[in-house]
Parts: sequence; structure tokens; C-alpha cells
Amino acid sequence: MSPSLAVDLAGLRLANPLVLASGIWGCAAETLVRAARAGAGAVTSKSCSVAPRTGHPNPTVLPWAGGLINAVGLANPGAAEERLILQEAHKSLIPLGVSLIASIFGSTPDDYAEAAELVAGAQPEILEVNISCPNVASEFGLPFALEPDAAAAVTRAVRAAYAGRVFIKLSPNAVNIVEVAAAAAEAGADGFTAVNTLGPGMLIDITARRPILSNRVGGVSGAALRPIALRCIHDVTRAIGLPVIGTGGVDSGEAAIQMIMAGASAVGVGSALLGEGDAVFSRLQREMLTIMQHEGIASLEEIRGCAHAG
Amino acid sequence: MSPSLAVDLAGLRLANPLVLASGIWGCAAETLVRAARAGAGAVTSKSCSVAPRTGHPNPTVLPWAGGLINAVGLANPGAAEERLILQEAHKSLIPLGVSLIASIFGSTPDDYAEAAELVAGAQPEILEVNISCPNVASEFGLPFALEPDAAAAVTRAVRAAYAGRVFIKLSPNAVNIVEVAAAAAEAGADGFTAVNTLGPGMLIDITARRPILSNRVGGVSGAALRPIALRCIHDVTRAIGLPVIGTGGVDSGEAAIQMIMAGASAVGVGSALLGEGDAVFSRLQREMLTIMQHEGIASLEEIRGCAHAG
Amino acid sequence: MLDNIYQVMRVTERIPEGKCGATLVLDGELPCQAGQFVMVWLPGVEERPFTLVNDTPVTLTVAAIGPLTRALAGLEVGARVWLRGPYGHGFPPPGRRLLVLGGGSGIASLALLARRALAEGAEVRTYIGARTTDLLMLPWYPHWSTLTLTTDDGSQGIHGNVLQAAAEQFAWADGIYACGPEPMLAALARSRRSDWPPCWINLERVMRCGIGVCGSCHCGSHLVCADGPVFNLEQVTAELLAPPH
Amino acid sequence: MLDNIYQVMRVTERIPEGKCGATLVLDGELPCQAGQFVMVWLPGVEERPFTLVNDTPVTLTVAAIGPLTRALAGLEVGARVWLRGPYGHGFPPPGRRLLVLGGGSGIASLALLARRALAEGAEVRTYIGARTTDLLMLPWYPHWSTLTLTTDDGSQGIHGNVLQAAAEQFAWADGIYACGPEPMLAALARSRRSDWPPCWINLERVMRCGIGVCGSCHCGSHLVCADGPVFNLEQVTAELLAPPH
Ligand SMILES: Cc1cc2nc3c(=O)[nH]c(=O)nc-3n(C[C@H](O)[C@H](O)[C@H](O)COP(=O)(O)OP(=O)(O)OC[C@H]3O[C@@H](n4cnc5c(N)ncnc54)[C@H](O)[C@@H]3O)c2cc1C
Ligand SMILES: Cc1cc2nc3c(=O)[nH]c(=O)nc-3n(C[C@H](O)[C@H](O)[C@H](O)COP(=O)(O)OP(=O)(O)OC[C@H]3O[C@@H](n4cnc5c(N)ncnc54)[C@H](O)[C@@H]3O)c2cc1C
Ligand SMILES: Cc1cc2nc3c(=O)[nH]c(=O)nc-3n(C[C@H](O)[C@H](O)[C@H](O)COP(=O)(O)O)c2cc1C
Ligand SMILES: Cc1cc2nc3c(=O)[nH]c(=O)nc-3n(C[C@H](O)[C@H](O)[C@H](O)COP(=O)(O)O)c2cc1C
Ligand code: FES
Ligand code: FES
Repeated sequence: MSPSLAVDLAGLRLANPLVLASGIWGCAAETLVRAARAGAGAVTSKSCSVAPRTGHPNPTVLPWAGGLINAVGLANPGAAEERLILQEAHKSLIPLGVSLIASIFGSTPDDYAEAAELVAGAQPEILEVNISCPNVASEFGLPFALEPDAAAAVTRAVRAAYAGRVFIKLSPNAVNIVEVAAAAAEAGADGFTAVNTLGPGMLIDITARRPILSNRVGGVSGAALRPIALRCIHDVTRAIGLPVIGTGGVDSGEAAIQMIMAGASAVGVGSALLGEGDAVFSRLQREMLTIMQHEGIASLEEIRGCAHAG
Repeated sequence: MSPSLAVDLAGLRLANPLVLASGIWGCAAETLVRAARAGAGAVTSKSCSVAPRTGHPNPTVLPWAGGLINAVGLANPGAAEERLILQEAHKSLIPLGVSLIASIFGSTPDDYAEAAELVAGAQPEILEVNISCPNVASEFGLPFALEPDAAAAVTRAVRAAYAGRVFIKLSPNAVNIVEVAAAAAEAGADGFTAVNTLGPGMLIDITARRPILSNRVGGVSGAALRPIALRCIHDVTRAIGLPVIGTGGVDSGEAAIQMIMAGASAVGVGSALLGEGDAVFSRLQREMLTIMQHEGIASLEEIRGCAHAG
Repeated sequence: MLDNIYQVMRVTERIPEGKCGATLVLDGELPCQAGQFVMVWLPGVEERPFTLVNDTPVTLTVAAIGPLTRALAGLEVGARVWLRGPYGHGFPPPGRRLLVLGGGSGIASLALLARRALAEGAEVRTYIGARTTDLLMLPWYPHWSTLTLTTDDGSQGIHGNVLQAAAEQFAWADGIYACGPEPMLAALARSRRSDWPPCWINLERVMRCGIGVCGSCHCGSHLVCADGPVFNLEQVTAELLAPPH
Repeated sequence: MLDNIYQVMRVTERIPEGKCGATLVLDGELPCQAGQFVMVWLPGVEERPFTLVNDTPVTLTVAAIGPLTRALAGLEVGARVWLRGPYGHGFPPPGRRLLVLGGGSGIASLALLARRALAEGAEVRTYIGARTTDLLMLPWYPHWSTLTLTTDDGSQGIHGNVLQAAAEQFAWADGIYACGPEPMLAALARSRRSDWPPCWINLERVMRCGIGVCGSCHCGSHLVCADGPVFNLEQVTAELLAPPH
């Protein structure tokens, strides 16, 4: 019998664990649907806020030796407009059996709650609450995901405003990510996406003699983030019994399996679309199946969290 | 006129800014001296504590796609024995004109002070206080470098016990590294080494189905750390007028120049010895000179911190 | 590991383009397919996509319409420009009879195609349109083979638009290559007849990453930076004809 | 980017080595120079350096002296072993007359050298010593050409140590290759005469990284993992003769 890639994510059945991560491709219904057709088990939209935002000026997204660095600055058309995009996407995603994850953010707990209410109409399978973007600190101060109390406050507000599944997006930059996750769990989270980008980091161009990103600093993603992400997922899932979408530097079937072994229920893929586009989803599926066959793994459930032992 | 690599580091003149980072090679007098002969402007010894430590069992140091990950666990022969190593090294370093940086750590402020007193006899040019090792958390709790008050307490204790230059080694994992540095500066630090390893991170072997490091997690160094290190150095030097040894992922003359532009007075080199050994020091010197010639930079002082502007 | 994100080049020659902007010849090379683009950064200003008008030496034609393009078009000889790329997919190898249709600065993306086709012995018939004479770009380019200019106000060349002027050439060509304002491309899509040869167009969108990650350049489900900027007209007809939302 | 830190191999054959341990033949290949080593990891146990006794298929000879080596030596056919490497620098190309001197498990590092030299038509005279018969390793190895065993207690072969037994061969050889306990290597360094052929020795140190970073394997200013493990005797004579500190 050939191994199965199907997973359960907070009661949702995904045909495979691969999830298009927020902010990659997901500004339009058409690109979300395209990622779904290409083999994503679920797709996440770009984070939206109540008010539209133009984001930071370019340069905002750059490839470097270890992956990507970005300070898009949460450009989005606003949650009301985003609802229309999500509704359009959802229509095409339902027949494909691919789940829709809607990402929101805000500047205060109430702001988050309002964004949640605005996108609720699109009935996404999961609402992802981005409390961990490192690229808007000059505007909003430190991300809520760095502090257990702040994370709990946002979770509580969204929980009160929204009836569906709420996933909190955690930061790899928290000094104690388990405490943050525990506070959010206590406040009503149904699961987590772990993790958002690392840092922030800075690139300097030595001929220009200045930071490259217009925002000076940006979040680090891709391969450089992977070991940090694995530790975060390992620690959070070992401590807390909620499902996690393990995200950060997944660019191979091997890395996806590592995420599951660390305890993830599903696996986010973002920076790996660089170069390869949505072909990454079928490649990762193939590579995962090859590994499972070789290692005698019939289902991902069998190995989920196996790295906790020992 | 050919450009000069000489720098001033807290009143010390280094023939070039490259500093062998702590924990790389530096367990023996002979290897410290070898790095100096190969072209380091200063060399840092492996961190030592009052009591000897055997460190963690293997695997402890692993190469991965983004650099190294390590959880040596601060293996060292104890500060009294280390003093002898430092003395022996110092004898050979003085005629070479290469400065000696002695690294210490401890479990309490008093412990740090005692280690400082023990190595003081070797009269290192700089005492580096490692308050930022992420690999001994299970033993010691979170590093002092994550909290301004904790960092200040260690700095104060060492300052009271030791008359020479005290550099505090900062962590890239602090939520607000500037606050930590400011507290240490206030408590009497003469400068900083920024940064220690990132994370910690985790590697998982999918066939073994477990974390690879015996300590499960370890500090991430090398290229993956570079953008984070640059941001830390930029932020600390922009806010605080003390010299910084910029460390993290420097593996080219370009990266060394980036560190100086971010505000560093000297540049630590650790993981880049992988593969190339101490030949890295002459290569980086050559590459820096080529860049300086090409960009019309006569001295490093000319470009130090130039990325702060704009 | 070097990041090597940007290559820095210096302007060696600046050719004014009427009131529109300028063509900049730089002192570096970036081997590319005709139709590929680079992201061009001026520190402290902005970073935007620009077609490679030539790759050896790198040549850019810039229509000064905003902060970056005004700064670029005003650069003196010796000034520095930062580039990353080339990115995207260019034109497929052309046939023997190319009909080249350009409106505004779009014409820049067809220049290298024409130059190479001409060098291979193909015939190129080029139509360039603009609102007025002052806004014509690259009319001096030596590789258009035969060139017809059009202006909306009749101040130079044929009075009218490029599609009207070129109407009779559609049967002659074995490939149509178009770039310009989206209404022009939409008009092309609307008038497309089944007996035309293959039509290739070059789309423009606001870009952030330029490398297929951020999604900001999407046109329907296509990413202009990674799937294009060159598309077969059929691929994007639906998007060109859809009402903007 | 794959990390590909370890290769996993399975034991296909296990050859007992007296009371000492075992030789394990694995189902993989790791092309190497004779004298190079791998870091071998058994999850949950330890990771240590081991010489490649053969590279195709990978073969390890293990003296069971501690946790990892006992676990390794006890592995059944089919069990898995994790390896990274090969690391370090091996022996330079040998001449025509090799004198091979091994004490204890050190002999493992000379096996591939002897095998390849023999295949090239060289003559190999091997002396293996141990405290007692039970502790002799690789005495069965078919590529020693001529083999002389010595035991400290005379229980097998010549009574005495390897250096004494091989004394007359030093003039015959055009290269001396030695590995074994450090006192044996120090004795070799002390008795070194200027008319001997070049002497190559294989050092052992406790290793963490195996790749020249951590410094734990240093021997004086040399790093055994990155500069060695094979050294010319002259390079390390001072360190071998220095009192331990
Ligand atoms: C693949 C590609 C190749 C290009 N090649 C060239 C080229 O060779 N030469 C050239 O001059 N330009 C080219 N462009 C367009 C160029 O990138 C824009 O002119 C540039 O973004 C304007 O930058 P700015 O900072 O000067 O002005 P901005 O302030 O960015 O723009 C000024 C005005 O133009 C609008 N605008 C900006 N970009 C676009 C766009 N792409 N489409 C429609 N409206 C836009 C803005 O909304 C604003 O109203 C290309 C674009 C793409 C996508
Ligand atoms: C380059 C290199 C190649 C090697 N090749 C082989 C090989 O082919 N076969 C083989 O059996 N062994 C080899 N060794 C030695 C092997 O690594 C050790 O036997 C192993 O470390 C013992 O591991 P353990 O966990 O079983 O015992 P441990 O608990 O690590 O050691 C048991 C005892 O041996 C001592 N010890 C451990 N390692 C060493 C050492 N390197 N030198 C001196 N004393 C030591 C310890 O201090 C302890 O007293 C090699 C070592 C090096 C450096
Ligand atoms: C260009 C870009 C934009 C992103 N935008 C968002 C966003 O809007 N909201 C969010 O929660 N995460 C955002 N992220 C973070 C990703 O969702 C993901 O958590 C991170 O990139 C790590 O995964 P990766 O290494 O697979 O890219 C963005 C990442 C990138 C590279
Ligand atoms: C194997 C290893 C051991 C280290 N040991 C120490 C140590 O004992 N004390 C310390 O302050 N830093 C230690 N570090 C951190 C380095 O000094 C340095 O801060 C870090 O590796 C980042 O620099 P790099 O990217 O150039 O390696 C160690 C790093 C490595 C890779
Ligand atoms: S510009 Fe980012 S996907 Fe095209
Ligand atoms: S084992 Fe680390 S330097 Fe040799």
C-alpha cells in the first residue's frame, strides 16, 4: 500500500500537509487557487488589516544567500476588500477540497477583532492571526507575539468576535515561545502557525554604504530559518496539545518530514516558491512519499512528534 | 597609497580588524597563536568558568546548509588552568602585536567575578564576558544577555572585580538588544562583542527520527546569522557610543566591510574557519583591501557606521 | 557565501529621449533573453523593473514618470546604478518577419528582440506610437529595420494609433510582438483574428520581489515577473478583457 | 537546500575481532584517501571518529572500549549506522616498499593504504602488536602481504613490541607508516634515525566537530581532524615528545 499524505488539522482533513504560507502569492484569489491546483493542501491569504495599507517602498523583498529577507510592510487592500477576494477564492477552492486560511492583523486587540469580523463573511476554514510580523515595529511597536500577555489579549479579542478556528501565528523571536503559545491557548486559540519571519535582519550594500531595504530591516525566511523553526515547533507541540502549521525554510520533502517529526500537523511553504514557483508543491509531495516508502512510514500521523521522545 | 586595515578597539590598536571568535580553535595556547600568525588582529580564547566542565556528549558541532550549529556546552578546563593557557599564549602574542581576548562565563554574577579574577593574572588586553550562550539553558536557565537587569548585574560584578577592558558578549536572541547593551554600558562595560549564536535551533535526522545534537538544540552560527548580526550591530552602535566586535557569519571581505559599515570597530570570525582553516584571515584581509581600493576607502574609520545615515 | 544581490554599474552614455526620459548605457554585461528585465535600485530612492534594451553593454530606456525614473533619467555619465537580475522569461525565438508594435516606454522591451532578429537576417517592421512627438521613445534606434511612427495628435508620423497604422501588416508577419499601455494591449486582444500569426505581448505590473514570491505583480493567476513578462496573447486575453476590480 | 549531514548505512557483514570488537561492512560507498576518517553516530549513544578501513563498501573496524564502540561492535547485520565525512587528509601516495606498523585498533587506519599499495604492485610488510592474542585486530586482513604479529606477553607471534620486531625492516622500506597508542608513536619519534625513509603516522584525539572548528582535537598547534589525522613524523615530533600538560 502506498503511504498517505493526508493529515488532520484541527478537525479539517487536508489531502496533504503542505500549506501556502501567508504573504507568498496570496494577494489575489487567482493565485491562491493556482497554488491549490498545483498541490497545496491549504492556502493562506496575505495578512489584511481593517484599513488598507500601501506597505513600504521598494526594495522590500530580496533574495540573499540564506533565503529571503522582506519588509513588505503588510501591504493589503483592507479587510472589507479582502473579504471579496477570499469569497472568490473560496468558491474555487471548495470543489478542489483545499482549505482556505485567512490571515489578519491589527494594531490593537479590538482592531484584530474587527478585521476578524470583516473576513468572517468569507467563511475561511481557519482564521490565522498574525501577531508576529517584525517589519512594522516602527509603526506598531514590538509584535504581540513576543509577550504572553499581549498574545493572550489579541487571542481573547478575536476569540470573542469569531466563532471558527483561530490559529495564532507565533514569532521565532520570542524569548520564550512556549509561554506565549500557552497564554494564547489559554485565551482560546485552536492552533498555531509557527513561525513567522526571524529577526529582523539587515542587508547592507557596501557600494551604496547603506541598508538595502527601504525599511532598513526585514524578516528573514527560507533555509536560514529552518533550525530555529524546528526548535520552536518542537517546543510548542511538546508542551501544548494544539495543532501547529510548521513553517520556516521548508524547501524539500526531507524538511517537511522534519517539521512533522518536530510535532507539526501541517507544513507551511513560503520562500521555497522562489525559483520554482508552485511546482514546489508537487515536488515536495513526491519527495515526502519517497521518504515515507523508504522509511516504512504509512501515514504522517505515525511520525508526528516522534522527535519529542529520547 | 594603499588602504590601511588598522583599527582602534577601545584604545587598542589592531593591525587589522579580524578577531578569532571565542570557541573556535581557542582551547589551546598553540592554536590561538597559530591564528594570530595566520593574520588575526586579535584572538579570543574559549569561554572558561571557575569550575572545569566536560561539556555535552557528541554530537555537539555540526555543519548544515546555513553554517554551523553547536552545543558544545562550554567545555573548559576551569579558569585557573585557563589562566596558564592564556599566559602561555600571551607570551607569543605580544611580540606578534596581536591582542588577547579572554572569555569567561559563569552561573551567577559572583561566579563571573571570580572567573574574571582568576584569568586576570594572564593580563589579557580584553576580558570578554559571555552572557549569551544559548546551549546551557537546561542547566543555567535563560542567558543573562536576554534581560537588561541581568546583564547589568553581571557587568557590575565583573567591573568591580576586574580593572581592565570589559566587553560584554551580547545575544541576537534578546527581544531588545539595545536595552540590554544600554544597561551593560551603564553598569560599566567598555565595549561589546555582538553577537553570540542564534536560536537555539534544532536539526532533526529523519531516519533516526530525533534531534541530532545530544543537547537537542544548539546555537546557530555562520551565514544564516549574518543579517541578524548586522541588525544587532547597527542598532547597538547607533544607540550607544561603545566599540563593538561585530561577529556572526563573516566569511568574506564583503561581509567584514558590512560589519564595519553597520558600526563595528572590529570583526569576529568563527564558523568561516570551516573548510578553510586559518587561511581565512589572509583571504579576508585581501578581500577587504581589494574592496577598499575599488571603493576609494583609505581607512576603516572612514566607513565605520556609515550605514547609520540615510 | 556572498549575497551578491546587486551589481553596480556606471553610466557611460546618456541618450535623451525627447521629453520622456533617457536611454542609459552602462559599463557592465548581463547576458539575457530579449524581453527579460532587471530590478534597478537607486539607494535612497526606489527599486523598479526595467527591460534590458541591450545586455552587452547593459542599456536601459527610462520614461521619467515618477521618483525613480526621474532620478534615473537625470543621471550623469559616471553615476552608479544598482541592478539585480536578469529575471523573467523573454520572447521565444522569432521567425523571419516580425511585426513590432510599441506604445510609450513599452517599446524598450522590443528593442533587443528586433536587434537580434535583424542580425539573424529577419525582417522587422516596427510601429511606435505616442501621444505627441515629445513622448516618442527610441525612434532613433538603428535596429527597427523599417520604422513607422504614429502620434495621437498627428504631430509626427501617422495620425492615429499603432494598431490602426499597422493593420495591413498583420497578414505579412509571422509573429506579432507588442508592448505598451494596457488599453492598447486590450485593443489588440479584442481585434485578434484567427488568421493572425502568434502574438506575444510584454506586460507591466507593479513589482516588489521580481522573483515570483510576493504576488504583487499578478495578472489573474499569472505572475508577470516569473511567468512573464512576455506572454502569448491567448494566455492573458481573459485578464486583458476583464473589467478591473 | 538539503542538510545531508549524515549518510545512513546498514551493516551487511560483521566480522568479530577477537575480544576487541568487530569489523563492520556497510552497504554504502564513501570514496576516500587511505587514512581519512568518518564521524560515526549512533542516535542516543555518541558520535566518534573512525578510520575508513575500506570505502567501497564502507568498512569500519571497531575496538570496543566505551559506550559507542561497544554499541557499534555489537550491531547485528541489518542494523543502521550514521556517518558524516570523509574528513581529514590521508596518506600521500606510497612508494614500492611499505613498512606498516600498527598497535591496537590503530592498525585500522593502515588497512586501506596497504590494500591499495598491494594492488599497485608494491610490497607491504606489516607488523601488528597487541598486549595479548585476544586484542589483536585485523590479523586476518588479506592485504597485509607479509604479516608479523607481536604480543607483549608472547601469547602469539613475536614476544615484544612492534618497533623491536620490525627493527631490521627500517632500512628495507621506502616509507614507514605507523599508528597506535601514543607511547608507541613517541618511541618511534625518539628512535628516528636520519637514514630512515619518510615516516607517516596517524594521530588520534578526542573530536567534537571533525571539521577543524572546535579545536578539541589539537595536538600542539595542529588540528588532528583538519590538518591530519595523517602527519609526517617530523611535523609532530615535538608534540609527541613533550610532557603532557
Ligand atoms: C517587466 C517590466 C519592465 C519595465 N521596463 C521599463 C522600461 O524599460 N522603461 C521604463 O521607463 N519603464 C519600464 N517599466 C515600468 C517601470 O518599472 C515604471 O515606469 C516605474 O515603476 C516607475 O517608477 P517611479 O518610481 O519612477 O514612479 P512611480 O512613483 O512608481 O510611478 C509613477 C506613476 O506610474 C504608475 N506606475 C508605476 N509603475 C507602473 C506600471 N508598471 N504600470 C502602470 N503604472 C505604473 C504609478 O501608479 C504612478 O501613478 C517596466 C515595468 C515592468 C513591470
Ligand atoms: C581519526 C581517528 C580515527 C579513529 N579510528 C578508529 C577506528 O578505526 N577504530 C576504533 O576502534 N577507534 C578509532 N578511533 C578512536 C575512536 O574514536 C575511539 O575509540 C572512540 O572515541 C571511543 O568511543 P566510545 O564512546 O566507545 O568510548 P569513550 O567513552 O569515548 O572512551 C573510552 C575510553 O577511551 C578514552 N578515549 C576515547 N577516545 C580516545 C582517543 N581518541 N584517544 C585516546 N583515548 C581515548 C576515553 O578517555 C575513555 O577512557 C579513531 C580516533 C580518531 C581520532
Ligand atoms: C515576502 C513575504 C511576505 C510575507 N508576508 C506575510 C504576511 O503578510 N503575514 C504573515 O503572517 N506572514 C508573512 N510572511 C511570513 C511567511 O508566511 C512565513 O511565515 C515565513 O516566510 C517563513 O516561512 P518560509 O521560510 O517558508 O518562507 C511573509 C514572508 C515573505 C517571504
Ligand atoms: C563550535 C562553537 C563554539 C563556540 N563557543 C563559544 C564560547 O565558548 N563562548 C562564546 O562566547 N561564544 C562561542 N561561540 C560563538 C562564537 O564566538 C560566535 O559568536 C558565533 O559563532 C558567531 O560567529 P560566526 O558566525 O563567525 O561563527 C561558539 C561558536 C561555535 C561555532
Ligand atoms: S513581483 Fe513579487 S511575485 Fe512578481
Ligand atoms: S574536532 Fe573540532 S577542530 Fe578537530
